[in-house]
Amino acid sequence: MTDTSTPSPADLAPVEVRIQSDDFDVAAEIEQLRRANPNIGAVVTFTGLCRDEGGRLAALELEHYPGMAEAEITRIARRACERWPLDGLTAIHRHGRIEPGGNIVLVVAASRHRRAAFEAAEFLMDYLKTRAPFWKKEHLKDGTSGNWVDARDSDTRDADRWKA
Amino acid sequence: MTDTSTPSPADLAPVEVRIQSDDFDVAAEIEQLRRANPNIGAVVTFTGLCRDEGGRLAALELEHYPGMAEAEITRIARRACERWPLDGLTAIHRHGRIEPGGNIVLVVAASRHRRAAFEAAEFLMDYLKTRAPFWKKEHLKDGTSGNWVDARDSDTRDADRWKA
Amino acid sequence: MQLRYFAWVRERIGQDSETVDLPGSITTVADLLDWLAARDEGYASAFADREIIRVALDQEHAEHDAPLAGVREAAFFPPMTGG
Amino acid sequence: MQLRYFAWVRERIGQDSETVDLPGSITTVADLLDWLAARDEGYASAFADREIIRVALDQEHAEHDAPLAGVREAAFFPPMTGG
Repeated sequence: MTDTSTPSPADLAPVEVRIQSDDFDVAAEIEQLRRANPNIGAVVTFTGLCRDEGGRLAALELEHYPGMAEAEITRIARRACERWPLDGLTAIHRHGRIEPGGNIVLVVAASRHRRAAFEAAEFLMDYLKTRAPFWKKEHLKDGTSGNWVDARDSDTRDADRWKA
Repeated sequence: MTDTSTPSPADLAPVEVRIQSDDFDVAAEIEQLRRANPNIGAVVTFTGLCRDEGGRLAALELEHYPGMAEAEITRIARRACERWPLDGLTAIHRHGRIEPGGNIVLVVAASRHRRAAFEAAEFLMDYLKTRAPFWKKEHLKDGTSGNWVDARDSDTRDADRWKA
Repeated sequence: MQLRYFAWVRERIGQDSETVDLPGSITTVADLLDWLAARDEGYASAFADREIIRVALDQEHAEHDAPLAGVREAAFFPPMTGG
Repeated sequence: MQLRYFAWVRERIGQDSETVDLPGSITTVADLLDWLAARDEGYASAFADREIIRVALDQEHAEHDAPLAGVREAAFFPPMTGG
């Protein structure tokens, strides 16, 4: 985006951030953004799921830093709203035990324009991966409590793409 | 993507393309891709909606070229599957009369990796915009049958980004 | 050959399809457009801005210099605005 | 100052939080890490690879050279793996 004007806070899209152990409902979250604004032309969602890792994995355990997790994702989401012309931005991150196929994270970005919705959703996910205080531990089907998942360099590179 | 290997057709993700006047259900389409593969880590959806154009618009009428619409979107979707490591790719485009707030188009891309899912969904939308044989006519609230919507140069530029 | 028209091309011509027997001199899409545009005011108006007209031959996008040999269905329409 | 530990930092130290009175000589995050690592084997092991340790001061990311003046809560953890 080459938008040089900085929107005033009142113009910024509403940001909704939730950290919860409960599952979320993608359709309900999309619906909430749509209802709020009849001029939305594009809605992009990202859902991050727990993979079964070739059948090895029994569950992931997601630890988080209460308070900071919500604050940090809100900071990232607000930055996205300053950078793209959005009509709404929602981020939900689960914690606790999540089994293969289960939902981990949801981002919903709504905008008049599809490029803005795509870019904002991808930006939010990239930064969330490297800055939101969550950690994943693997529990394996053979009964062993596996390792803490290692951070990936590719995630850091993905986030670095957005530095102007 | 810098993947130089060309996957054999049998390895390619299942592609589902539907052209219909009926509405679609985002959650049901996501669910169908998830059920088919327990190793999906990322699902990206794009929903294109009919905007109200500041309250002027009564409805859009979407004309399409039956047969070619399905064939062309399938060609674009197959190209996306050759270019990114996807686990499933769904595209649904509606035709007929669609009122403000209504769904027009849905793309769902599933992959092990979030970058692949984001890029494939955006690629499919960009090409669909400039190559799928659909045309929009505006019906205005003041009773006039408005103009055929003009193609936008920015859409052509968006599609050109993907030329390697 | 089966011809099909969409959106404002269809409206200006006044029909959505027709079957034509092409003279042997018509070998490319551009020839066909010239031939159609000479028919009457509706066709002339539909194809006035030749540059902008998109073409599909047997339901695949084609350029104006594409040959018509073996083609069963040709379609003419404005730039697409789906999605 | 309230200290909080997460993931394998928490496991190696054996507790998720504690309150400490810092000597006046401890003015930066790096000072605090040195001071903690000298406590016992658990802390030493948690902070052995100092480079990799991430820090938050009052719930905002901070660098190892950040000053501790006025800070109420410091947290130490491995690189994040959410999303």
